Order: sequence, then structure tokens, then C-alpha cells
Amino acid sequence: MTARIQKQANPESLLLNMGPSHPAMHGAVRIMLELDGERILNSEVEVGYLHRGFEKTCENRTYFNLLIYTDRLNYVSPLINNVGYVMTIEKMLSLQVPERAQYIRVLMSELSRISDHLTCLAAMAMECAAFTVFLYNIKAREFIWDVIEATTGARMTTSYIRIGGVRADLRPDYPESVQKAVLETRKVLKDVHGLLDKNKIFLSRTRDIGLMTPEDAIAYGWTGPCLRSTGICYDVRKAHPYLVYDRLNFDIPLGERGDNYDRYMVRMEEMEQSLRIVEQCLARIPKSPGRVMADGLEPAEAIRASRLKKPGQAIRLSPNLEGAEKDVYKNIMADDPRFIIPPKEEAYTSIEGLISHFKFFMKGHGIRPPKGEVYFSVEGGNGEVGYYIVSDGSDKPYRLHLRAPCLHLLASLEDLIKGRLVADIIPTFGSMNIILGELDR
Amino acid sequence: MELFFVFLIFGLLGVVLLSMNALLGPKRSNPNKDKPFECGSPYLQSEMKPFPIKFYLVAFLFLLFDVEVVFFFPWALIFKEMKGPALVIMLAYGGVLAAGFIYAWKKGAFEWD
Amino acid sequence: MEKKKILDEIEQAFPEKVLETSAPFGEETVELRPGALLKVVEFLRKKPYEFTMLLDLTCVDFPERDERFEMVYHIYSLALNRRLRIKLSLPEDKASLDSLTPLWKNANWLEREAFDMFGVRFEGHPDLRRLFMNEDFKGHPLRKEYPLRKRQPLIPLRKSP
Amino acid sequence: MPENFIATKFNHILGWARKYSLFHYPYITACCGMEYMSTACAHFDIDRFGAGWTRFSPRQSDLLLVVGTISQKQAPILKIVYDQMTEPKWVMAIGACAVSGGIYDNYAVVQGVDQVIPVDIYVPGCPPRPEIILDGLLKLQDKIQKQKHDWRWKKRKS
Repeated sequence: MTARIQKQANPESLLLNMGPSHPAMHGAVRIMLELDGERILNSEVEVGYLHRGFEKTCENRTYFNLLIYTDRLNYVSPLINNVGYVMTIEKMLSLQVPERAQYIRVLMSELSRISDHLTCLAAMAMECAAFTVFLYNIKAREFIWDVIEATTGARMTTSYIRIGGVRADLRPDYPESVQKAVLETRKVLKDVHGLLDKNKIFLSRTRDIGLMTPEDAIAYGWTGPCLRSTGICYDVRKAHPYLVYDRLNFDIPLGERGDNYDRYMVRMEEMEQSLRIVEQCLARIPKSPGRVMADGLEPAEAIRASRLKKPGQAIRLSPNLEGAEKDVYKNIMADDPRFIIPPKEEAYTSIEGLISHFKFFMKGHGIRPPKGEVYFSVEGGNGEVGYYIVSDGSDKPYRLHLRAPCLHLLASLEDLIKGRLVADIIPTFGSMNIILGELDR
Repeated sequence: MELFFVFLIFGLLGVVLLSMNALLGPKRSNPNKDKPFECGSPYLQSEMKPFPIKFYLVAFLFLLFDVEVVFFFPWALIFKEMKGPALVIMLAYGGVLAAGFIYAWKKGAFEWD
Repeated sequence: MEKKKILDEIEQAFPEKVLETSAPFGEETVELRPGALLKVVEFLRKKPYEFTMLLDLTCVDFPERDERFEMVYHIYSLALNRRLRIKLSLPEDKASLDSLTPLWKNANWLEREAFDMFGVRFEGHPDLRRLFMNEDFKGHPLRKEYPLRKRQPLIPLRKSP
Repeated sequence: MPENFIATKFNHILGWARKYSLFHYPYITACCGMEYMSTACAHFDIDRFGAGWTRFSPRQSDLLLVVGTISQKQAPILKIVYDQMTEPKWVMAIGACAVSGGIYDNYAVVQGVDQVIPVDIYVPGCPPRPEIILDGLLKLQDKIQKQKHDWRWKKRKS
């Protein structure tokens, strides 16, 4: 099959593949270049190498099962996709999430945003041959992932944020680990500022390369750090505040020229702001009763005891249920029995808990939003991550469409690199932070 | 005398390493193995187009000045015995090549497009 | 109240083109006739509203309805900080409408994706090809009648041991 | 001196030499790539086991790490990259999607990389933790040590 560029190319210019399995192409983007020496005359971007049929799978899974797919969309900042998906459904169900769960969601999505920017700048710097920055950033990301793993149980694909709240409460020692992560990230940010900000090589590779005017950025539907690097102030956290973002004060860094260097600088500043938000969240999060793993009856004994009368003693839960005990449950989960699993103690001992738990997971029951459609968007690592869900009243979404910010960023790559050298593709592509999971869906 | 042994050992070492690779590596061929590697994607043009002359020019200039540096090594070894004239000879040698460098620079051989 | 204002103004400006306007969950939605898309959108891009950003374009497949494909556009105005949803429904046999590429540049890829997944054609699109699937992929995956697991491998797959 | 004693001794030495000098080609497509980054970097260093040198061309690598989901459109590219690798070569399928298609059982995804290329080591997990990837590497090194190495210098059809 002949590509568009093969038809348009004039015979004596060289046609080159910058194919899917290329270290700088994040694994699954193919750029076909028509070259005159090092100069790019024409290029064609081909995507779809990581198309995993997400939207078709959504029509065959229940709302609860789809949570795990949302982690793998923008796999660099998975918790933000979780928040987006879950809040779209909560908007449909008009479910009220408790205060502490909202603060935990903000804390987790900001940590996830920092790890997103760290990974993006690590890849961009490594592709411009600054390998030290790659090692520093991934080291800082390890500390953040330790905090995420301690709270959610998984380093990256957590599916920790559930419909109605969060899966488990924060660990008792979370302030120390979060402070440590914030401190380490600040140290690394200072090092990277020192390494790259006035680095002659990095400047000559990123200053005034991949220039994007504000009008073009809007015409391409850019959102997120890349749009802000052209000077337009549009951030979903400020434009349509959700969760508790309106109570936290943070400002939005803006670039002036909209070239690679500005995108790099906006991301570095945004990490600074996210660290500020994390610290404010630590200070303002409403207290919750100390979590203590009750060591009382075994579940089997509790069930036998509950047949006679309500068992007085506490029940020993399995360790992976830590954080979701009954006394903590009402702080981290909404209390609307139709859409929420009851705490395990009630599911073991009381008949209502058992029935609602069973009904939640039974085929055809569970979470069934009313007929209709809804669109809700959150500020993801690369821009506005929007979910458009059409529900027909059954427990499976009739249609789920994801507004992927990366699709709009990559659509403009052909114009950004026209007439430039081959070596300019790498920093331009790197600074846009193209994540194929959400682009190809 | 020992200079001979030094060259012998290192020469043999080089030969052994190269031949071991040729001898011990299993040789299995398949149709795709001999084709050029273009990130795995299907090829956009069948034959290889001639490269623009600019690449050749840069390669040649690099070769020229690289060879110039090679002559400094033996000179540095015997620099002590030659006392006076060593510097003059090297300056003349360097000057000629510097003139060539400035000529290439002014001719614009180093500008890319 | 202020929210309803835009919907009423659109209704007055294009009485015959607008089918109905509603605001489910507080999101303003305008239902249009297929031919009216370009004119309404150009009207909305101008001064008072400045809907200058095309957020999203997608298609929903309702096989049981006679007008099968429902195109959903989300546009956003930076000045008013407001989102608007435009919906059009297209019958299956004549599933084509005019393309928005002259107005927005990201419409190019979004329309290619809608064509790839649903088979909706866009007049005036520079090169309407498949975006995600490969060229000789038969069928449109996101249509309801396309089976979930019908794979069309490009190379002969081995029986895994 | 029995003839096969020399052969087995030589085989052992060859296995030991190849086991500790693996150059890997990270064929990264999706989310497991983030875990590969952590494995390759300072915290869980892959270089401690001799496989740290990342080569981005199949000509210079002998271990192909298939990391992430392989879609139908990506399968022929993976096949070409595998064919163009120099002998002796091994393949490690990292992540549930590479091992068996993972959570994506639909029209777009190849259900397991062994439908495209022969695989030596399967590393489960979605994504696998860096320790599991390193454990998979150690198992591959045991396999190379015990493997019967082919060192005839005549060209043979593969």
C-alpha cells in the first residue's frame, strides 16, 4: 500500500522511515520523511500502532470493570484518568463524595502529574543526550511511586480511585513519606534547573524550534502545558474547578514563545506548583480516626456468630483490605448503598450488607446510571482529558469516548517540523509528551 | 627487543578476538536479515538514492584534520631529543593546514544548507 | 438566567435549522439538521460567542434508529469559558456531512478517526483515510454489528506452543 | 580423553560468556515501558546482571525485550525486527499483553507475542514490577548457561 508521502514525493529526494520501534518515537509512532540531505521537505505521521480497541471494549464491560482500562490510557499519570472517569459517572449518578476522599484524590492526582512531567522531561532530555537528567528524574519518580504504592498497592496501574470515593484510606505514616518525596523531588528539580536551563547544547536544540503561534495552537485544539507554553491561560483546574481545587491556591505558569524550551520550562514550573498543592493538601486534609487493624474474630467465626445475634467483637480483616475498615469507610466512600459496596464487616455479618454487596456485582445490577449522555473533563498531564459517556440505563456504557489531548498535539507535528532538520524532530516530539495509550485508545 | 613482543601480543589478541566472533557465531540466514533496518517498517523506496554531496564534503574534511592530528603523536615522543627545531617544524606543518582550514571556512564548506 | 441565553440566541438566529436545544446535567446541547453545521459553527465562532476551539468530535452508533449515526461535536469558547455540544444525526445510506477542516486544523485527524471507526464520510476533507487501522482493514470496528473479537491479522500468526 | 568432555566443557564456557554479555533491544510500545525505565535506571539497576547496555538496533543486540501491547498493525514490524537480529538471539515477553494479550481480548491486539515470534521467557504482571523483570533475566541466564550452544561455522538455513 503506498503512503500519501510516496505519491507526493519528487523522485530524487530521499524517503526515510522514522518508524514505530525507534527510541525517540515512544515506541509506536511512525514518521515518514521526505528528505533533501538533512532538511525535511515533507513528512507524514502514521499512528494506530498501539490501537487496543479501548472504546469497543468499553461497550462490553460494566462501569466497575472499566476502571482498570482507564489506568492504561495515559499510563504515565494513571490516577488522573481514574479521577476523570470516576467523576464523569458520579456526575451522572449525582453522587456526593466525602471531603477527605476529595482531598486524597487531589493529592494523588497531583503526585501523578508530577511523575508524568518527570517522565516526559526525562525522555526529552535523554533524547537530547542529557542522560544524567534521565537518571535523576527517574530516581525522583521512584520516591513518588513509593508513596503511591504505599497508599494504593500498585506503582502505576493503581485503579485506586473508585466510583464514590477512594479504595482505602491513607496510611498512618503518610505525611513523612510524602514530605520525603516532596523533598527529593525539589532536590532533583534544582539539579535539573542547574543542568539544563542555561546549557548551550540544550538551548540550541530547543530554543525557537517547534515554534507554535497561539492562534495555531487553538486551531489545533491544543490544551494543557503545550497550550500554556504559547501564552494562553487555559487550565481545567481553574476554568472549571472540580474536587477541591477552588480551595487551594496555586498559579498557572505561562510561556511566551511556544517553542520547545517554553514547553520544557512550563512543565518544570508546573511541577513546582503541584508540589505546592501537595503540601497544601497535607495541611488541610480533614482528620480521620486512626486506622487500627482490628484483631478480633475470624471472618468465618463472625459469620457463625452473626447468625445468633450481632457479634460484639471486631472482625479481623485480610491485610489487603487495610484502610477500608468500617470506622474509616464513611470518610473515604460516599454512603449511597445503591452504588457503593458496603464495608466488609457489614457484608460478613448483616443481611443488608450481604445483599447489597451481592447485588452490586451481579450481572445487570451494579452501577446503572440513568439514560442520557454526559461530558466531563479533568486537567491531565498533557491537557484536557475528557470522557463522553452515553448510557442507556444498563450497567454497560452504550458508548464511551475519550478526548485524548495527545491526538491534537501530534496532529500538529507535521507543520512543526516542516523545513527543519531531522535532528529537530526529536526535541519537538519529546517536549509534546505524546503518550500512545490515550492517543490510539 | 621487547617492542617486538608488545606488537606481537596485541596483534594476536586482535586477530583472536575477531576470528572467535567469526568462528563461534552460529550463522542462520533468513530473507529479512540482509535487508536494511528501517525501524522495522515497510520500505518507502526500493533502491538507495545517491547521498547529497554535503555529507561527503563533511566526511572528507573530518578525515583530513584527523590525519593531521595523527602526526602529532610520534612528534610528541621525540620532542625532547630534537630541542630547538622541533617547534619550528611543527609550526610550519600546522600553519599549512591552518591555512587550508581558513580557506575551507571562508568558502562556506562548514555551513550546512 | 445567563446559561439559557446562548441556546435561545442560536434558536432565534437559525429557527429552521435547530431541531431542539436542551441542557442535560447543565451541559448546553444543540441538535441541528445535518446540512446546517457549517453555517451555525461559523456563526458561533464570531464575536459575541468566540467558540474558537474544537474540543472533540465523535460519533455514536444507534443501529435501531432510522438515522443511525449521531455526530457529537464539543466546542469551547475561551472568552466565555463555556462548552457547547452540537449533535447531528445521519442516516446510514447517506452518512456524509461537510468537513470542518477549513475552520479547525485538528478536525483533520478527528474526522479521519470517525471515518475509520464508523465509516462516516466528510466532504472537503483533504485526505480521508483510515487513521488507526491499516489501509486494507475490512469493516468499521466501532459499529455495533462488528464483532468484538474478529481479528484480521496482517501476517500469518503461528499456533502458540 | 572422551571427545564429548571437551565439547561440554566448551559449551559451558560459551554459555558463561554469552550469559553475562547480553545486549538488549527494548521493543517498548506501551505501559510496561514505564516499568522498564525503572528497571534500567539507578534504583533497580539492570546493569548489575551484565545486561545494561541498551542497543537500539537489532544488528547489535542479542536479547529482544518485547515490552507492552503488540497490536495487529505492529506484528509485522516485530517480525522484521526479530528476523534482523543477529544470532544467537533470545526473546523475553514482558507484561501480560506481550505474554497473552492481557486485558485486551479484542479485534486489535495479538493475543500473545508467541503467535508472532518464538519466546524464551514470559514475565507476567501488568505491569511487572522491576524485580520480576530482573528475575526473568536471571532465569534467562540460567537457560543460556544450560543450553546446548550451536557453534558450527557452516551457514545453515534457519
